[in-house]
Parts: sequence; structure tokens; C-alpha cells
Amino acid sequence: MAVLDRSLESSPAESSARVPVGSILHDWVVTADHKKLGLMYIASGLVFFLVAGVMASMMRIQLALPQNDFLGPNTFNRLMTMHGTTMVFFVGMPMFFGFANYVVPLQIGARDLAFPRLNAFGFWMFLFGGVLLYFSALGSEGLYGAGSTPDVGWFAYAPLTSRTFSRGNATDYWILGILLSSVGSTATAINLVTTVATMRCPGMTLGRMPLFVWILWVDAILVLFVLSPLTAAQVMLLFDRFLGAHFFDTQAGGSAVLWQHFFWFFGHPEVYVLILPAFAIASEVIPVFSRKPLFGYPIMVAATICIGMISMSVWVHHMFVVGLEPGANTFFAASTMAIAVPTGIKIFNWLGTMWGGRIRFRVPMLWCTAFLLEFVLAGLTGVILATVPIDWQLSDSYFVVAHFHFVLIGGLLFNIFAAIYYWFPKATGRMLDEGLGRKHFFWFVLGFNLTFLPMHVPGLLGMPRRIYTYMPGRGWDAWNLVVTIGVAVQAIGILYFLWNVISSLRDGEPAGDDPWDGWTLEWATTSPPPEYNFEEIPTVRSRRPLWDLKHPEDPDWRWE
Amino acid sequence: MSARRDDDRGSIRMPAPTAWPMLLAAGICLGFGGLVTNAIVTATGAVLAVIAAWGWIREVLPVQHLEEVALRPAALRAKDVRPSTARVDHLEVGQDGHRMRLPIEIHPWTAGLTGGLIGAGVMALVAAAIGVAGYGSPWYPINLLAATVMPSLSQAGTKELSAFDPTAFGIASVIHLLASLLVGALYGLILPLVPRRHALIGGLVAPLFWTGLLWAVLGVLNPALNGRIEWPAFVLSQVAFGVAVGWFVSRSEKIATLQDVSLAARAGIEASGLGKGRDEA
Amino acid sequence: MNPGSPVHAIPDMFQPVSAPAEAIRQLWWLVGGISIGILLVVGGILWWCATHFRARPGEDREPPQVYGSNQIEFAWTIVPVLIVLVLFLATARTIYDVQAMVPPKDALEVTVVGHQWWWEIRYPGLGVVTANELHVPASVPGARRPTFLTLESADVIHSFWVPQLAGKTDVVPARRNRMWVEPTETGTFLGQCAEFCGTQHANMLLRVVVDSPADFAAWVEAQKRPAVADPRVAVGRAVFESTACVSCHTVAGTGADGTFGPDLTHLMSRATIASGAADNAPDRLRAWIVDPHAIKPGALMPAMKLPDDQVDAVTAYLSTLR
Amino acid sequence: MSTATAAVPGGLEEATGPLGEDRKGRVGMASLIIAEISFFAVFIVAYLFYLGKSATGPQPGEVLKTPVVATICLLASSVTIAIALRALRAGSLGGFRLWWLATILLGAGFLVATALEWHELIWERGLTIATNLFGTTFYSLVGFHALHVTLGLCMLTFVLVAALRGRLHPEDAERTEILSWYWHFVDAVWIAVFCVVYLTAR
Ligand code: HEA
Ligand code: HEA
Ligand code: HEC
Ligand code: CUA
Ligand SMILES: [Cu+2]
Repeated sequence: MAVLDRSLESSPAESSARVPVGSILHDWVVTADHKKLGLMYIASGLVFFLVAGVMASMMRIQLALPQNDFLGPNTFNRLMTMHGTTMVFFVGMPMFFGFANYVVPLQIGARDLAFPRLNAFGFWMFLFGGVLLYFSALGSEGLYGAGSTPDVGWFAYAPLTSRTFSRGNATDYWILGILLSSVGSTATAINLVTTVATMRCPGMTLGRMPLFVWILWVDAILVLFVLSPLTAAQVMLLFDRFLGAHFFDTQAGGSAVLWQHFFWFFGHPEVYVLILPAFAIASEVIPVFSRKPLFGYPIMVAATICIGMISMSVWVHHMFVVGLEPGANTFFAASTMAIAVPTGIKIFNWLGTMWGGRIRFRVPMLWCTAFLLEFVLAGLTGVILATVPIDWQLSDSYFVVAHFHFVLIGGLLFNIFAAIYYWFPKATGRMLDEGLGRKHFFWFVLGFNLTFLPMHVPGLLGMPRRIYTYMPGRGWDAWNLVVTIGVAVQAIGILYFLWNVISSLRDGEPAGDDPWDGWTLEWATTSPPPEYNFEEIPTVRSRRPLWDLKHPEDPDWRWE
Repeated sequence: MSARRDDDRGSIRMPAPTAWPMLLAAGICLGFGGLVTNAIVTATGAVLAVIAAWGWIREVLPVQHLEEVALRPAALRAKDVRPSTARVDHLEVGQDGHRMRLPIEIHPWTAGLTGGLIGAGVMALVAAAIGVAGYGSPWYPINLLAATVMPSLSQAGTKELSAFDPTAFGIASVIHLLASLLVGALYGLILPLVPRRHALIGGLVAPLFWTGLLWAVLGVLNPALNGRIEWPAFVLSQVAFGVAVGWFVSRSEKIATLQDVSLAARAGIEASGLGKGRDEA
Repeated sequence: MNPGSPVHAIPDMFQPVSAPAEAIRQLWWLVGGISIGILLVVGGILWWCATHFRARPGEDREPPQVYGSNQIEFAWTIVPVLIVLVLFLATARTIYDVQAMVPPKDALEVTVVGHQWWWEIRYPGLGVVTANELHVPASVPGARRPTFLTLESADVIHSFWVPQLAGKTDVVPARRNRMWVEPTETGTFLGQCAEFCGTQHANMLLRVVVDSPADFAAWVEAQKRPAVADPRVAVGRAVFESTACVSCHTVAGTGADGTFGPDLTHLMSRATIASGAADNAPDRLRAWIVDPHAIKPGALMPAMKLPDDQVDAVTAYLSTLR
Repeated sequence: MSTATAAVPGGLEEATGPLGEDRKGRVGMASLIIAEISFFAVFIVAYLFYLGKSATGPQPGEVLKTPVVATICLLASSVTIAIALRALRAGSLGGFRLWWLATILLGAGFLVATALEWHELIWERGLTIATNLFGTTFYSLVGFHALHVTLGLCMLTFVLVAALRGRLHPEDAERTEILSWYWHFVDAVWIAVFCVVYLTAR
């Protein structure tokens, strides 16, 4: 292959700008290309994130002062439900599938996913599910005649969701929106499992798969196991509401606790479904910027599998206060705490990777470094909650809200940002601006800590979650005000980010094939990669094929 | 990485773009959307779904519809990955060995675990002796340990605590064994990292350290034990444990030969440059 | 009610006055301490890495390629296992300590029924029914008297939470949960419903008044009496009894025996109305009867649309129900 | 899909991994079956959880008859589909059509039996999905199974039509076998349903 300079003017990204918009749109809508679908997942995830973020900001304005009347109870409850539902199902999930779609085939040296059309189907199911959910704002006849979005909380405890207590169609929209998008997610998970199992390039044994691929593979398998129980539970609820069935009808002997079991059997693994991609990203970014291979690769794989398996046996920790037997509480306390061990292994192995490296603190690495600290704090509050008697105090309080925003933002979102900065050059051919990136990082991390660190305190002082207002004088006022101010600071960060994306798309610095001096296969093709990814399917001999080429005197395959 | 070279082709076949999956999704969503809007929506959705499903089937059967994607001109292809100019540092090691496990003679698991078992026995003996000496019953310390998880025992008086209780015995044994084995394993792993004075560190410093920790938290962990414990005797039993494990672990390996070896080697670091690599993959 | 008892405005779990809450605070120090320790260790290592292993600009060298170390990896597996073991043992014991408690013979039995969005409180042994304000006796040395609560729900899931007394327990329809408190200090302690239960979840507040044993006995006596019948407010009473009020509210000694809303027999003995949404002051009471939704939007009591004079009369009548 | 394109040079199938891209149909179907198993598991758990908890009648023991014929039909269809596949591999398209048709008929027989059972339960015993917890859990579980049988039958019929029109060749055995996995899975679910619903009712 000739080593020639490529002038940007003739790159495909540029030339497509001259094609009419309608035709571009058509290209994206009918595509079966994993890269385009991946980008669409990520883009729609970002849009949903902004929407849900704005909803969160409105809730925070309402809560800034005691007995504020910026929002009424119904509006607040709807925003709360839509914020949580959106963030979990329409931000976290598409980010997982987006990065999996985009990166996995490139990293395993494949041309596409195993079932490209099924992939498109999965994406559109996800998107239309979300659209249906949001259509409730117009289409659902609420109690007061106006349209109303669902207002039962993101885990929709029975019997609040029964026809008796939730009239109108709002709850039906919630069920259907999630049900349909889950079908899409299951399809995509099947696709990913199959792709990784069967389409790795020659030489890429399981032991040579990049850890990113490993973790997402485990994650997709986890989705197979836990998403259909949610689907089943939603179907039951649908039967209750439309056919008069009694699954969760407490008046006819049905059980409210059964719904909780079904929901959390999905719900807990779901949070690991969300966090595993974050782990995957960190496992990719930290080594590259520390200039060392990942410390303890085999044990990292083992820890991932352990997390996947244990996560299916801990769901009752969301139910410590429903009054189960002490034996059950004890067992699930043990299994929940056990998960700290494989997670700890991961943390320490990332630290081990950084130790002795030559760390380049570019923006992706900044996010991952911040993630390490924030996530440990978040995990530790998780362990505090797993201590059952303490959970009796703190369950359903703002301490829990602080815990899960710490994991979801400090853990998941930070890494999503890292991934966006890391792979943006690959996907667009242009770098994101480093200076703006640092501003984004600084403001967002500051705002995040200003918001969610103080949020632990009202929880410890007895403030329950999901309240639209509270009485003055309970010791919560000042804390809530600080929390709300923090959101404004976060918003500044987000605005820098948006500006960065928009301006860099138009005139960012050209990236070249391999801007980070990376080691996995995606950096061996162009940025953006051609539709077929590689002219020739590569062959690999180690976990870091590009290292082998860059350091023929000291290749990895001599050691692995 | 090396590329598999086929004859240079002008194009690669990729699945053709198709709208059917999107339309099927739209159909299904409309179909269900009718539940909350209008039956007409359901009907439209169902029709759309059937048509789209058929369209999709025609797309892949009998042969899937592929599209020729022209290869990019050579100038626009990825550049070859070239050797880097950066030199790679290597860890300094005092002696040669195999990368996978350094030093070769260590059997950390077995040594640590056996040590833990021995320590468990020694500690149990010491504790039982103290129990007999102080309260005339070997079961006394055992019951106290079991009180960690058995609230009934934590309220019990000295008389109940001196009696044999099979449940308490079972629970205490499990806790005792588990903790001993884990700490033993830890000894097996960590002591070799320390260049010298294994007996002192393992036998005295470490037990004193965790006794101090225990002292701080025992009130919460096991109030019953906390109320009745005699610290000197407790420290004695811990030190007995530490000495036993430390002695066994340090005896079972030839630690002395490692004193001039770098920490990296003692820690069993796996790195390029340490030991010999494979020549051909 | 005992006016002298202090109101503890901050429902702070770190100022427990009852056995289960006390046990939890102790556990907190253990778990919190360990957590802070771990955080410091990880933070320290991270700090060290960030300061000592930064790439210096312009340096064209790669660091030693270290792949891992069995010893070190095992070590940082076992240490967390040990820590988890300790945490687990402490957790297990406290769970049994609290959950396996058997009511002593002279324990006070109370049934708390959660409604959308208020609390019904019954003392089955004493024949007392009240709402939103739970009175319990203080447990004094020598005559310990814990209170055992049976939790039931009339509609959806609620959760009973008064942090200074005990952890929360959910109130689940078609299920009877139990919990207990044993306060050792008198005073009023605040809490609120902690499980999302619909529109007015936020205003489903709870007050627990811990009385000295003597005060408690006096309170019980007062609550057992039927409602006072003050002839001066006979008009208001007549209005009350001839409107739909009676189909939802009970006033012992009158024809009013509805159970959909709170028992009003001794309304004036309570410090707040509508489950803490408003103070129990005459103007608030009047406002409530005129339009409950102005105070508690979405509350399940309809605005009765009574003419002004009738509202005044009813308010006057209710104000006599001490 | 894969066999059909095997002849196309330079297509997707080139990226052969250790498990082989020609296995992707199998892996995909196995994944789908995993997801389906956990779907049914939830309905089974719900059925068992509510067994005997119905506040009002009818109880399973009073109305359920052991569906012997239906069960035999479905179990037999698993055998016939295997024979059909063997015939296809051996290149005997005639045999394939015959046994495949038998499979479809047996499956349809099962559906008819279920329909009759439901007819009796609904119209004579007055048990609907809204009657009590038993009705709720029974119709959902058995109904979802029947739905899967129906879907399976549709796909089987599709293949039969292709075979009758001469579009099916021995090279398609792989794809057809993957379809048969689905059918076996449906059969296995029935065994579970049979044990959980009908055996406990006796
Ligand atoms: C990405 C999502 C995510 C992640 C990763 C986690 C991780 C954990 N979570 Fe969290 N959790 C949520 C998302 C998440 N959680 C959400 C969304 C909710 C609320 C749902 C709702 O009610 O709406 C919730 C709620 C929740 C509860 C229920 C609270 C309640 O409602 O009563 C509990 C209780 O046990 C819990 C525990 C844990 C634990 C033990 C972990 C562990 O996995 C953490 C492990 C990590 C560490 C411990 C740190 C690193 C480890 C070391 C440095 C090693 C040394 C440490 C020790 C030995 C302790 N979580
Ligand atoms: C990935 C998950 C995720 C993320 C990222 C967030 C992000 C945020 N969340 Fe949320 N949250 C949840 C998941 C998440 N949340 C869940 C699962 C629940 C539980 C719901 C339930 O109880 O059912 C919850 C509940 C929840 C509550 C509790 C509600 C209650 O119990 O009453 C609160 C309150 O403060 C809150 C706040 C916030 C804030 C301030 C942010 C901030 O970080 C948001 C930052 C974003 C912005 C500030 C937006 C920036 C936008 C702009 C700058 C404008 C651009 C505008 C356009 C171009 C349109 N969240
Ligand atoms: C449809 C039933 C219904 C009717 C009719 C009704 N109420 Fe109520 N009432 C309730 C409910 C429910 C509550 C509790 C509301 C809450 O706290 O959310 C309540 C609360 C109250 C309270 C506060 C009680 C407390 O202890 O906090 C008062 C006072 C009251 N009602 C008076 C009246 C009067 C006077 C009338 C008639 C003019 C009336 N109610 C008619 C249902 C009703
Ligand atoms: Cu009742 Cu919340
Ligand atoms: Cu969880």
C-alpha cells in the first residue's frame, strides 16, 4: 500500500456536503451499515440526554427552595418519571449499543455486524419506542384533559400502575414505549453476541480480543438474560390494564411484591448493563494514554464475567425495606457486597495500568481519571446501601439518588464523554478541540460534584426522594440550594461540549488514521473508515496488533 | 498484524441499504400504538408490518441483496502502520527467569493456605486454653465469636456462653476458618514481597496492626465480644496466629535467595524484557 | 397533647432516640470508616500516578510494558474479600438484632394504615383511632415498653419512616409488615412517607409524639372519649352531618362513620391537618374545607362548595373537637 | 443467509473467525432462545407463585384435563422435523416434503387441541383471563406458548411452500436446521408448561 498524503478536500465526509440534504437523510434512514447505525444510536442518545437533562434542571429549580411553586405535583412527577426512564432506557442503552455498533466490528476486524438488517431494525425499534413514549405528552388523555406523560416513577411500582390508581393512558405509554424499545435492544444484543462469537478476524482468539470487546460481549449476553424478564413483566402489566388480568392486582390476591421482584431482576442487572460499557471504554482509553498494556488482562476478563453473573443474584437489595425475611435480607446483602470484589479488581487493575506509565493527560484520559475517583466513591456509597440496616434508613432517600447519579454520571457519563473524545476523530476524521474539551471537563466535573456530593446530605437528614416540595426548617434548605446551583455549572460544561462538537465537525483539526498512537485495529483504517472497514481483513497475533507493527523489535506476541 | 492479501479487487460486496427493517419497526410500533390511540392506527401498523416483513424476506431470500462498494482509490486508503521511533524501556531485573511466574519456587497459594490452617489451629488452641483458664470452658471463646452473627448469644450470660452450642460451634468454625485461610493466603502473597524480617512483620507487626483495627471497630462488629474481651489474651492469640503463619510461609520458600532481586521480580510482575519471550507465534 | 415536648425539626438519623435507629448509627460508623479508608487509599494511588507518571513533553520513549502480576492481583482480591467479610458479619448481626425481635408481653400494639395521602392510626388494644400523629410511650429503664407497629395499606405502597426512631418499612397492600420502636426520650419526631405513592407523596408527612408513660395514659383516656357536643356549634354540626362529610369521615358519637378520610373525633388534638400539609390553625382549617386542593393539590377530598356561612359554621364545629 | 452467499466472493462471509462465520445463524438462534427462555421463565414463576392463591374458583384441579393428544402431537412433531432434516441432507426432497408436512400437521393438531380446550374453559367453565389469578396466569403462559407455536407454524409453512415450489435445496439444510432448533425449543417449553400447569393440577 502506498504511503501517500491524503488531502482533506477529497475525503468522503467533505464531498458528501455537496449532496442534497434529502438524499443524505435517505442514506441514513435506509442504511444497514454498523457505523452509521452506531452514530445514529449515539446521536439520539445525546438528544435524549439533553431533553432529560433539561427536565432534571426544571426539577432542580422546583426543589431549590422549600415550598416552591415553580412546578405543581403532577408536572413534577411526570418530569421525574420521564427523566429517569429516558436516562436509563434512552440514554444509557443507546450509548451502549452505539459504541458497540461502531467500535466492535472495527476492533475485531469485521466488515459489519452478523445481521446488518436486524441491526437497523433494532435501532428503529429503539427510536420509535422512545418517540411513542414522548408522544404521550400529546396523545395521552390525562386526568385533567391535557396530555400527560407517565408519572409513576421509572420502576412503576404496582399497584400504583393499576387502572384504579392510574387512570388515562399515561402508564400505557410508559409500558409500550419501553416494551417496544426493549424488543429492539434484544435484537441488537443477539446481533452483538453473534458477531463477536463468529466474525473475529483470523488470529483473534478469545484471549486476544481487546478487553473492550470482551466486556461488551458479556454485556450483550447479560442483556439477553435480563431484558426479556422485563418484557414479560411489562406484558403482564399490559394484560392487567387492558384485559382485566390480576397479576399485580392486590385486591384479587395479586402481589405488589412480585412486580418488584420481576422489575429488579431486570433492574439491577440493567445498571450493570449500563456501567459495563463504561468499564469497557476505560479499559481502552487508560492503557493507550498510559502507554502500557492493560494490567492483568485475564483477571479483568474473569472479573467481568463474575460481575455479569453475580449481578443477576443481587436484585433484592432494592427491596430491603419491603419487609422480607431476615434470611433473604442477609443473603442478598452478602451477594451485593460480593460484587465489590470484582469491581475492586477492575479499579486496581486500571490503577496498575497507570502505575509506571507515561501518562498523557489528553481529554479522554482526563475523563477516565476523574471516573476512577468518582466511581470508587459511588461504589462505596453502594456498599453502604448494601448494609441492610443502613439501607432501612437510606432507601428511597436522596442518599440513594446521590449514589446512583454518582455511578451513572461519574461512572457512565464520564466514560461516554471519554469515548466521544476518543473515537470522534475516527468517526469524523476531525479532532475535537482540546481547549474546549478541557473547559467542558472542568465545568462539568465541578458542577457534577457541586450537585451530587452535597446531595448525599439531605438524604442522611431524612429527605425522601420523589417529593415535589418539602417543608422549611428540616435542615435541607441550604443543601438543596447548593445542589441546584451545581446544575447550572454542569450546564455550562454541556454547552462547551455542544459547541465543541458543532465547531469541530465543521473545522476541527484533521485527525489522520491514528491520532492517539493506538493499538487496536480500528486505528489501522482510515478516519472515517470506508463502508467496508478494511480493504483486506487483517490477521492478528496478539491483543495489540498495532503495537506489534509499531515495535517489531519488541512485539507483544512474544510475551502472550 | 499482517494483512491477508487476496488479489486486488475493485470492489467489495456489502449488504444493500434497505428501508424494510425500518418500516417493519414502524409498523410494529404503530400496531401497538393503536392500543393507546385508535384502532385505525393499529390497522395501519399491522398492514405496514406485514408488507415490510414480506419486503424484508424478499431482501434476503433466496439470496441476500448485496451491493458492490467500490474500493477507495489507493491514495485514500489507510496508511501502512510504520515502526515507531519511540524506544521501549525495560524493567531492570537482577536475574533471569520465566516471565509468567517469578520467582519460580514460590507456591503462594498452598503455602499461604496451609499456613493459614496451621495458624487457625494454633490460635484455636490458645483461645481454648485461655477459655479454660479464665472460665473453665473451651466453648466460651467459640460462643463469643459466634455472637458476631447470633444476636441471641450477644445477650447471653457467662453460663450460656460456657455451654456447648452446636449452631454456635458451626458458625464460629466457619468464620474462624474462612478468616484464617484468607489471611493465610494473603501472607503467602505479601510476605515474599518484603525483603527481610518475615517473622517479625508477619508474627508481630501484622497481628498488632489488625488487633488495633479490631479494637476500634469491635463495638459495632460484636458488642458481646467487645464487652467481655480481655485484650492481652486476645493479642496473645492473634500473635500466635501470626507467628505460626509467618513461620510456615517463610519456611516453605527460599526467600533468602530473593533478597537481591528487584521488587518487580518478587512481585511476579509480567512484563516484556523479563525472562524470555516466544520466538515465533 | 403535651405542649412541653420539644419538636425535633431535623429528622436526622445520627441523633437516634430508639433502639433500632441506634444500632444503625453504630453500623454506620464502621461502614463509613472503612469506606473513607478505601477512598483515601485509591485517591492516594491515583494522585501518585497523576503526579509521578505524567509524560514529560517531547519525550520519545515508551514505559516498560508490564502485563500484570499474579501475586499483586491475588493480593488485591483477597483484601477486599476480607473487608467484605467483616462488613457482612456486622450487617448480618444487626439484621437479626432488629428483625428477629419478639414483642415482649407488655408491648404496645399499633396498626398503621397508609392511605393516599394520609396515615390512619389504630390502637386495637385501646380502642383508639387517630390520624397522622402517632403517640407512643417512652420506654423507661425498669419498665421497658417498646411499640410494635403493624403496617397495612388501603391502596398503594407507602413507607413508614421516622429516622430518629427506626429505619423505614414499606406499607404494602395485601401484606402486613411489622416494625418496632423503643424511644427513650420524649418529644415530637418527624418523618414522612418514603415510597412514591402518587400525586401527593410529598405531603404525606408523619409526626410521632413520644410521651412520658403518664402523659401517654392521659392521652389515651382523652382519645377514648366520644366527640364533645358543644351546643354553641350545633349549626355547624348540623351542616356537617347533612353534607357528604359523613360519608368519608368519622366523628365518634355522631352519625358520621365514613372511613375514607381521617377520623375527626379529636381533630383539635393534632398539630397539623391533612397529614402535615398545613398547621391546624382555624384559618387553615377553613381554607381546607373551602378547597383542599389549594393546600394539597390532588388530595382525595373534594372541594365541597359550601356557602360561606356554612363553611364558617363547620369550621367552628370542627374547632371544638378536642 | 450464509449458505446463500457462500459463493459470492469478497462478501461479508470473508471475515471468518475461529467459530466460523458460517455458524452465525446457529449462534443467533441460540441467543434468541436464551432470551425466550428467560421470557417464559418469568411466566412460569408467576404461575407457580400464584398457584393455589386464587381468591375465587375455578381452581386448576377442577377444570384442567391432561392434554394427552396435544402433547403427543407436539412431541411427535419434534421427531418428524428431525427426520425431515435428515431426508433433506440425504438429498431426498420428496421425503423432506412429506415429513415436513407431517410436522406442520402435528403442530396444527396441537393448536386445534388447545383451541378446543380454551373453548371449553371459556364457554363452559367460565374461566377467562379476568376470572381469577389462575385464569390470569394460565392463559398468559399457555397463550404465549401457543403464540410461539403459531409463529413456528408460519415459518414452517413458508419453508414448505418454498420446497413445493422447488426453491429448497440440500444446501439449505443448515438454515432449515436452525429453524428446527426453534421448533425444538417450542417443544421443550411445552414440556415445562405441561409439568408446571397440568401435572400440578392433578
Ligand atoms: C451504573 C449503575 C450502578 C452501579 C454500577 C451500581 C453499583 C452498586 N450499587 Fe447501586 N444503584 C443504581 C445504579 C448503580 N449501582 C441505581 C440506578 C439505583 C437506584 C434505583 C432506583 O431506586 O431508582 C441503585 C440503588 C442501589 C441500592 C438500593 C438502594 C435503595 O433503593 O434502597 C443498593 C443497595 O444495596 C445499591 C448498591 C450498589 C452496590 C453495592 C454497587 C457495587 O457494584 C459497587 C461496587 C464498587 C465499589 C465498592 C468501589 C470499588 C471497589 C473497591 C475500591 C474495592 C474495595 C471495596 C470494598 C472492599 C468495599 N445500589
Ligand atoms: C444516566 C442517568 C442519569 C443522568 C445522566 C442524570 C442526570 C441528572 N439528574 Fe437524574 N435521575 C436518573 C438518572 C440520571 N440522571 C434516574 C434513573 C432517576 C430516578 C427517577 C425516578 O425516581 O423514577 C433520576 C432522578 C433524579 C432526581 C430525583 C428526582 C426525585 O426523586 O424527585 C434528581 C433531582 O435532583 C435528578 C437530577 C439530575 C440532574 C441535575 C442531572 C444532571 O446531571 C443533568 C445535566 C444535564 C443538563 C444540565 C442539561 C444540559 C442542557 C443544556 C445545557 C441545554 C441544551 C438545550 C438544548 C439544546 C435543548 N435526577
Ligand atoms: C370524598 C371523601 C371526603 C369528603 C366528602 C370529605 N372529606 Fe375531608 N378528607 C378526606 C380525605 C381523603 C382527607 C385526607 C386528605 C389528605 O390528607 O390527603 C380528608 C381530610 C380532612 C380534614 C383534615 C383531617 C386531618 O386530620 O388532617 C378535615 C378537617 C376534613 N377532611 C374535613 C371535611 C369536611 C368538613 C367535609 C365536608 C364538608 C369533608 N372533609 C368531606 C375525604 C373527604
Ligand atoms: Cu405514601 Cu408516599
Ligand atoms: Cu442494584
